[in-house]
Amino acid sequence: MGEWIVLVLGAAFALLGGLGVILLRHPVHAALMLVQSLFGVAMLFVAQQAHFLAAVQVIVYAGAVVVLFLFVIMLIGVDRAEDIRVEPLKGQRPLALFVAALGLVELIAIVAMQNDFGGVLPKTFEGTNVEQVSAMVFSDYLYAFEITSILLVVAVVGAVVLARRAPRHIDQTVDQQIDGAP
Amino acid sequence: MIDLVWLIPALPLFGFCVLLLVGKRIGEPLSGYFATAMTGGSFLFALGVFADLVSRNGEKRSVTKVLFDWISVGQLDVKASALVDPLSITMVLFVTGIGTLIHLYAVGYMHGDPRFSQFFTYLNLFIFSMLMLVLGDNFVLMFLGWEGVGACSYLLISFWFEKDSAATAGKKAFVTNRVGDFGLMIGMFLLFNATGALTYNGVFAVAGNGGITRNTATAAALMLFVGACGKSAQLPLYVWLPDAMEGPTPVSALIHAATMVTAGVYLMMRVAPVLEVADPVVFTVIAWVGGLTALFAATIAVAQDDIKRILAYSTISQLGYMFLAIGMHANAAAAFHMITHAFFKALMFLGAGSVIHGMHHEQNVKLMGNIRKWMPITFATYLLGWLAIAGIPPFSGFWSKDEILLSAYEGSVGGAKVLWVVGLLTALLTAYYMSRQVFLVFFGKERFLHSTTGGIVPIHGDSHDGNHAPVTPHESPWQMVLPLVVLAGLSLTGGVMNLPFSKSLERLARWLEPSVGSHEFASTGSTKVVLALIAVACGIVGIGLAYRLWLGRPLEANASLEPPLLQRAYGVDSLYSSVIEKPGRKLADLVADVFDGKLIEGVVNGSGSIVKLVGGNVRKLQSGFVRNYALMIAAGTVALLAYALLRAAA
Amino acid sequence: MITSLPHVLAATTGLFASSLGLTQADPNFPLQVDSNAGPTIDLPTIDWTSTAPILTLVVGAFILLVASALLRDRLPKPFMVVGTISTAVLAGLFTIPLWNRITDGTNAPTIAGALNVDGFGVIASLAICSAIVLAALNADEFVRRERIAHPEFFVLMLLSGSGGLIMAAANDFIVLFLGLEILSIALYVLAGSHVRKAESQEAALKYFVLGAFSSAIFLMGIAFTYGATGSTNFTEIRNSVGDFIVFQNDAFNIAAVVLLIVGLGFKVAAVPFHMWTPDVYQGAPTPATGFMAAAAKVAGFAGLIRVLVSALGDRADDWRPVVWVLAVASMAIGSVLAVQQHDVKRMMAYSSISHAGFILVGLEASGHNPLNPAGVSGALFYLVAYTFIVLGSFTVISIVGGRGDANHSVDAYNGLGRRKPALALVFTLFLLAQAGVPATSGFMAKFGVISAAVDARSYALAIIAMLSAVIAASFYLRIVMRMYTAEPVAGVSDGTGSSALRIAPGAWLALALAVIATLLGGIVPQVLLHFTDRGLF
Amino acid sequence: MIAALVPTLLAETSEPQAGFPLLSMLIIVPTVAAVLLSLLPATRRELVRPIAITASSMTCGLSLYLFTQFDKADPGFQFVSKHPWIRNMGISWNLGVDGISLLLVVLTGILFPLALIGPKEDHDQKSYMAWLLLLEAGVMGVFLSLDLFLFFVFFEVVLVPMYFLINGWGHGERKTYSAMKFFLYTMFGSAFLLVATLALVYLHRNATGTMTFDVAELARADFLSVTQSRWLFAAFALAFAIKVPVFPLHTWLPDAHTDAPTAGSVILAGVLLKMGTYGLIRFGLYLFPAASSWFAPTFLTLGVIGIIYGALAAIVQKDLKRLVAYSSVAHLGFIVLGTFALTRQGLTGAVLQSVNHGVSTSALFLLIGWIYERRHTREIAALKGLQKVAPVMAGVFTIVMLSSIGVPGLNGFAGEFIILVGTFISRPVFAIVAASGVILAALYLLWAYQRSFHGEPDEASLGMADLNLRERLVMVPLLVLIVVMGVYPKPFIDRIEPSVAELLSHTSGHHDGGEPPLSSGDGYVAPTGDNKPASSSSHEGDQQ
Amino acid sequence: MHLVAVANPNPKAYLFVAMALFVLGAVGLLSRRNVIVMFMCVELMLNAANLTFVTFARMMGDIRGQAIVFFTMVVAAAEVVVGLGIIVSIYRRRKAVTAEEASLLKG
Repeated sequence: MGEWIVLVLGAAFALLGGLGVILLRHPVHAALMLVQSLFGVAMLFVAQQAHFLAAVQVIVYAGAVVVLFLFVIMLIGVDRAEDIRVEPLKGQRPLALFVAALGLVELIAIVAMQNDFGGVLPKTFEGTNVEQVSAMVFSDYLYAFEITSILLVVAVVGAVVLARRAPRHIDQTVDQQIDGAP
Repeated sequence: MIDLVWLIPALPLFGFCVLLLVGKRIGEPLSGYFATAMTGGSFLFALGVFADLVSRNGEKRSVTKVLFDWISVGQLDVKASALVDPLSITMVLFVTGIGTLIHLYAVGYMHGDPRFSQFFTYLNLFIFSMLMLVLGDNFVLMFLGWEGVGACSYLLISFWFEKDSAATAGKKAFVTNRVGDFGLMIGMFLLFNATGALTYNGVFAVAGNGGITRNTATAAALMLFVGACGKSAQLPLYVWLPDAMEGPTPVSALIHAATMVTAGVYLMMRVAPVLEVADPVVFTVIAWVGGLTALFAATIAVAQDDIKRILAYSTISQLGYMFLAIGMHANAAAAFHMITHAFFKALMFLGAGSVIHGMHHEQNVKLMGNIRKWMPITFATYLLGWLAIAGIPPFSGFWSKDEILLSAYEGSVGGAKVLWVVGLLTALLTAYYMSRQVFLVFFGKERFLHSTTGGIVPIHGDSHDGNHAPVTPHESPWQMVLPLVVLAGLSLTGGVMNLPFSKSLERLARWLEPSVGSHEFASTGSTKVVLALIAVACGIVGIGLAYRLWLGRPLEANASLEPPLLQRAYGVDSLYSSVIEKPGRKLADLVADVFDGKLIEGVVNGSGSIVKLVGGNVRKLQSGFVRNYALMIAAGTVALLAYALLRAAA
Repeated sequence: MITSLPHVLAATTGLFASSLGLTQADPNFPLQVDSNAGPTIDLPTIDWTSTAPILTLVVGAFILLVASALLRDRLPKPFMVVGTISTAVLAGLFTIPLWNRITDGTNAPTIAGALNVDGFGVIASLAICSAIVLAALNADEFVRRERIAHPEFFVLMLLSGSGGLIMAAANDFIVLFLGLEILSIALYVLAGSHVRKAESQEAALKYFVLGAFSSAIFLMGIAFTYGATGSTNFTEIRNSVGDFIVFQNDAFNIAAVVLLIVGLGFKVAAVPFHMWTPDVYQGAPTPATGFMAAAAKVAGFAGLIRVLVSALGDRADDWRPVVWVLAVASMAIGSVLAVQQHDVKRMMAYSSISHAGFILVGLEASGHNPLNPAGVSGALFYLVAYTFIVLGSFTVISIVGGRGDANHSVDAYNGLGRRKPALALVFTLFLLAQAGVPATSGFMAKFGVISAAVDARSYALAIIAMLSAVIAASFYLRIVMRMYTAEPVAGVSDGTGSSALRIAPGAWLALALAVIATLLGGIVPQVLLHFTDRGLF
Repeated sequence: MIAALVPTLLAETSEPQAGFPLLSMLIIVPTVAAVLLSLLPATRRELVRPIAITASSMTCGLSLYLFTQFDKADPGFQFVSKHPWIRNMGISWNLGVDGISLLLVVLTGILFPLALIGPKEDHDQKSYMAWLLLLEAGVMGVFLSLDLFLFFVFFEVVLVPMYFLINGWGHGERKTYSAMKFFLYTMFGSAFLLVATLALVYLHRNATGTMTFDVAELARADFLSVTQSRWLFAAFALAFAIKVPVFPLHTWLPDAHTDAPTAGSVILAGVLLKMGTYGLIRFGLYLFPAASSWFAPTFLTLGVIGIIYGALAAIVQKDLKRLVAYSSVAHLGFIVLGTFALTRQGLTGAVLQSVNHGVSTSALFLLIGWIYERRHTREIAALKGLQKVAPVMAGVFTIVMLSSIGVPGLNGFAGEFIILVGTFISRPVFAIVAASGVILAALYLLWAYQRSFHGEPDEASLGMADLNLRERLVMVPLLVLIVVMGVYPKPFIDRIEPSVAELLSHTSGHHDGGEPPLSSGDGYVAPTGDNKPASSSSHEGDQQ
Repeated sequence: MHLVAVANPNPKAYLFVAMALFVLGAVGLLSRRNVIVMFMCVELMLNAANLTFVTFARMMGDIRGQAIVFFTMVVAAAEVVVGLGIIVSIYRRRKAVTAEEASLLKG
């Protein structure tokens, strides 16, 4: 019964948060709703005994990632609220809704068609969740873990390349630069 | 001597090659004499071969001489080989004989022409082709000659290609002949298909032992006859011959009177064994086509003003006689008339040429008159030719025409008697229009004299000296006169070849019998005499009529005798033009512009356009808006998920 | 980055040590876990050899990054390019022992089943390394000219390449996904690296948004697969006989497959997941486009083939129709739209979509029962051939593009045959190769996939492929025609202004390599076929 | 599931071949020369022509040597040169020549030097010559290949130089369009050719276990079902029909011809079209005997339509080259007719006529090219009275024209006649209709000749020069061939016929039920009796 | 058995939530114009996938599903870094953050 409650709450958090993300016109509000949604998902993690992940979800996701979002939103101006009633692309929204609705129906149908599991856990985990996860990460997924480092390096280098303020002469025209170059 | 038969065509071929390569350097008149010598030499060899053949007895008078394999694929085995037999050697003799004379004549006639040597190049090639036509022992070699003479005819008719009319006439001759050739080819194929052979002997051997069904034989015979109609200018393919008169006169004499046009007759005689197997209706067809052509052309001839056109229609008419004879199974009579006709018609053409030459290329008989005063020899020889064609005894034409009429009278084909009457009528008309021509040209007033200058102002063609000052008619040089005299002699005496008085005097018929078969006349002597008298009477009536009308009264009074319908030759040319040429052109336009240009090209280019069109529309999806792209991805995903559901359900 | 650096450095040290044969890799190095504190972590043995090429690229990238950061102005001009090329070549050399394993028949999944360096992986790796070499040669002059962040461009290329190598060798969905992300994220940045060009940034944005979207779908696909098979490991998935499987209704399994196809189909630019391609190709700096076209295509297909054939080969009947449709749509749409283009880079983008269709033909051919190795072999050959052709083409395009990387209208090629006959001839070769004219590797590539399709009796697909090649030929020829017969347009192709062409030695070298590869692939294809025939099986 | 591939040997140990690799040289010499030319520095332009002419003359000499060394008694492939190329696919460098290809090879050898020398020097000789030589290598390869893969490669390779020749050196505003059309049209056909080739090879492998592209081996085994062989034949035939071109796939030809440079037209008409007819015989008939007899009525009909249609369209053409192009459609109709008559005569005639048409039409295109060089127009209406100012040209034109019309004694007749005989034996109705095309041929050619050569020359024609020495010398070999092949075709027929007979005896072994069997060995059927339906009934003979 | 079923929800329920979240994210991506919000929507989708992993992990009693989520989070973080970097870079030039403003390239 307890799980039911967590489930309903978590789902409500997650889905309402998601709705908020797509419906609130102000990006800052959207970001906050994203936090709510992520928190809801974290609750669902907890409900499924993924405690470590729930923690990471809150700390990394809601903590770091959304902060990053907010930071950028602030950087480029909070006042840029979007009028979500305006849709410049003709037919985009109805089509999107149609496609999404169809997709949802399909996905639900696909899941619903499966055997009923009855909520029984066939196996239980040994040890603490963190231990379990770490054992997995450092055994089966050791290589994956190693290469996440590459991913992060790429992200950092990429961010540097993209966000680095260009040297002043970059505002010159191309030809000027080339002519002026030694 | 027979072994040397290949030298007969080889000499003109050699002449052709030499003239082709160095003719221009040899120049005038040497190239002309050279060509004449080649043809003459070939005539001499022919005489030798003839003598050899005569010295053999009947069975051995057919000799095949193989030179090399020509076209040989599987059963199709065509050799370059000559069949020396009475028919072929007879043809060879008169082709080379008359050919030599006309070569000589041409040396004079073509004097001063800038393409003098070229003319003789063509003439020699023509002689070679004609010899291949008659000497070949198989249909294909005959076809080689057949097409070769056609090509030479084309080249020679359009010899003066600067004139559009000459160029057109040459083309017309070739194309019309091709229609006939089509028939000839089909005929050949039918025979080959039925017999597996293309040699005469091979085909006839199968035909002789019943190897060809009647239907095949009939079809083959009719198709071959189509070919003959084309070459020999019979209805309905005769239209090219009158136009062919655009060629130099020696060409008209040689090709379009004496030799080439008789090829059709030769062909029908040659394939006699096949005709025998065929349904008799074939003979009826041949006889009627021949008879009708004879009459038809004769009626046109009465209203023509061009001296050569009159002769041209006359030629068509006379060729009609020959086919009439073949239709009546009288091959020897046809051959007889073919030879005598070659004599007198060549004579008349050459005479006409002489007149034209003397008149500085004036051809309208209405603008002539009293030429006998200026060109006595030409006049004298022309007279002989006239009497011969008019059927006045004892000139050669009388004998041969009489035999044809006799065969028609006795003939067994449907409507033979009618054809006999047609023949008589034609004889009358022939006498009439030839007399008209003679009277207009040689008698009466000198209508050509220009009132102020006292001479002729050349109206067209080249005057030899390029000087347009008035000139007067003159007799031709000896090179032209000599052949006239020789041919006049032959026209006078040609009948000797085949006199009907006794079997032994029917030399030609007996000579040709191994090749073309025999034909016994049933009529008794008295019937023959009566018939001959009727024919002669027709001739005399014709001459008399012409005398009354054309010498006895002013020309203007005779306008009604030349109705426009006849002058326009019944309008057949324009009929053909509107029935065949114009729709043909329309069809060609339709094919090229509409069908090819629009339909097929439309499909081809259309497929390109469709690609562009589709591309243009699909391209609009690529709107540049990232959310549209995402939508596309989403839609694709949803579609694939639907596939997943459907496939799982299935 | 901070957390990961020690691992990498440790790994790097180990790599060098092992590759020099100095020390034996310690299986438990470096993370020994106290057995009292929970379950024992059974650290897998690190098979350094199998990961050596990947590590080489990464380490090379780090060295270059650090060196350039520390010694920025003191480094000789060609340092970056030489370093990049050496790294890539070294990485390529490290595949030799891997190939020896394959010939010995001793290759097997290693590092806890994370990697499986089979023939397919080796060849795809080599193709990506080649792509790095050629793209670097081309980029050297370009980045200097266009003032693009110089060291980072090369570093990102190397890192992106390492992602591609990971995908090529992956034997686990997570490894594959991470490889994909490494590759993609680096490519997003490369696409946007021309920071002064709005087009470049727009390209990066579009690529990123759509890439992230498709990654999410791909991840969901992995989740479904995990749910369906109970594993993310290809070997286990292949061997799963049902005892793991949670969901047994086929709809779920097929849904997993199609979601994976969407994610990877996006990467290889298959219709209808192709929409980013033209915009990104056009907007990205040309050398980056060339690299993207080659490396992303190879890596994407490596992933696709790994997933569909290695892991989900048993489900071939489910995915084959999907691949069929994608192949046909890609070939048709790619060809038809390319005809419409006026921008050469855009045209090449559509052409690359069409090529993706062709490679999918090979994949479709392999998806018959029993699995047809010829299809994979054909696709692999195609990928290798395409790598050289497309990089050669983009090298020419970046030369013609001139200053500002702007001169990409087809008009720019007018009269190139007279201005730069050698360049025009080389480009002609590449275009003809793309059109599939014999004596070029492009022909053998098409031949390979068509042959496989026919072998699998996919006649209709084979014919559609060949017909779309006909349409495609028309736009390749259009460029060729412009080079040789059209009149130059003032300022665009008359040799003045930005159309004045300078060809750097590096670009010549790149062209020469691409030409040699293209011709050899067409004339002595058996050399490459010998390798590709050992693709996956 | 994971099938281990049998490891294949990479080592290319070529089997030792005795003697001089004559056939390979025919391909290698022009290729090497082409490469040499393209590498030639721009400063040595004066070497371009000598190199090109030497190379093509060498090839010509080799091909003539081949002709003399060819054993006419041997119907099989001679001078076979076989080296494995891509072993695991059974692909090899497999060249050989038999009676069917011999003459085409020789024709190629002869025409190329003439096409190189014939036209006046154009700009940028270097790449022009290089492309031409490459083209020669490709064409040689097509005629010599006994390996389907190799054949396809050469078949495709040929497109490229031709495309460049038309596009780069062609005349006319639409040359780009024409070149593109040529390329795409042919490629369209190749699409089906490649797929069918592969299908054939794989079906063969599935049946016999050996993967091979060797034509002889594929033909030997009898492994195709009726349906399979029909489909495959249809695909092969489509590719070749486009190349021939067979109506209604011909519309690329007039465009390509009109806009190609003279040498291009010469080669296009002379040998490129023959790749189609050759393909139909070598691959269509040889590989799919039963299917080809099943399809024969279709092709006969198309051939006959082509004959009439091409001729009709030619009549109203205003451009001399277009006219000759449409005449080619008609002439190739004859070749198709002969091929699908499936008789010894028909096939022999088809091969012979391929050569004949090559000779005559090349000569025509050269002549038209020279007219164009002098007058810068090919509009019939713009030309007049050329015969008077250029009698030698007119004479040569006349001979060539008569040959094209099919006047006996010249080459055109021999081929046409044999074809018609061969067709009449098996399909009289088609032969009859086809023969009527002979009439039209005379019409359009003579009419065009009359309009451009006859009459008084107009202003523009007056100054026109006659053929110069070079041009005359170029014409000599063609004229000699025209006459020799017309007067004494035996040496040629003798070399063709055994191979044709062999082919037919091969095909007669295969036919599916319900079809009229092919005439075996010899087309002629009834030596003793007239068991053929008479002509009246033979008209219905083919309607069934 | 029945009671247990009532006591604990069927794990499929989590899946339904995940699916809904996934589609929600997709809808947002398709219909929001602000690029930053679009990124947030991608995060929603990734979270949906994570939830799916965790759910399956639990259903199978297999910890790997959870380990995977760990990596996914790293990926998400990396993506966000670069994505925001791109936005910043664009914003520097054009002061624009709606997706429609980036439409120079099309056709």
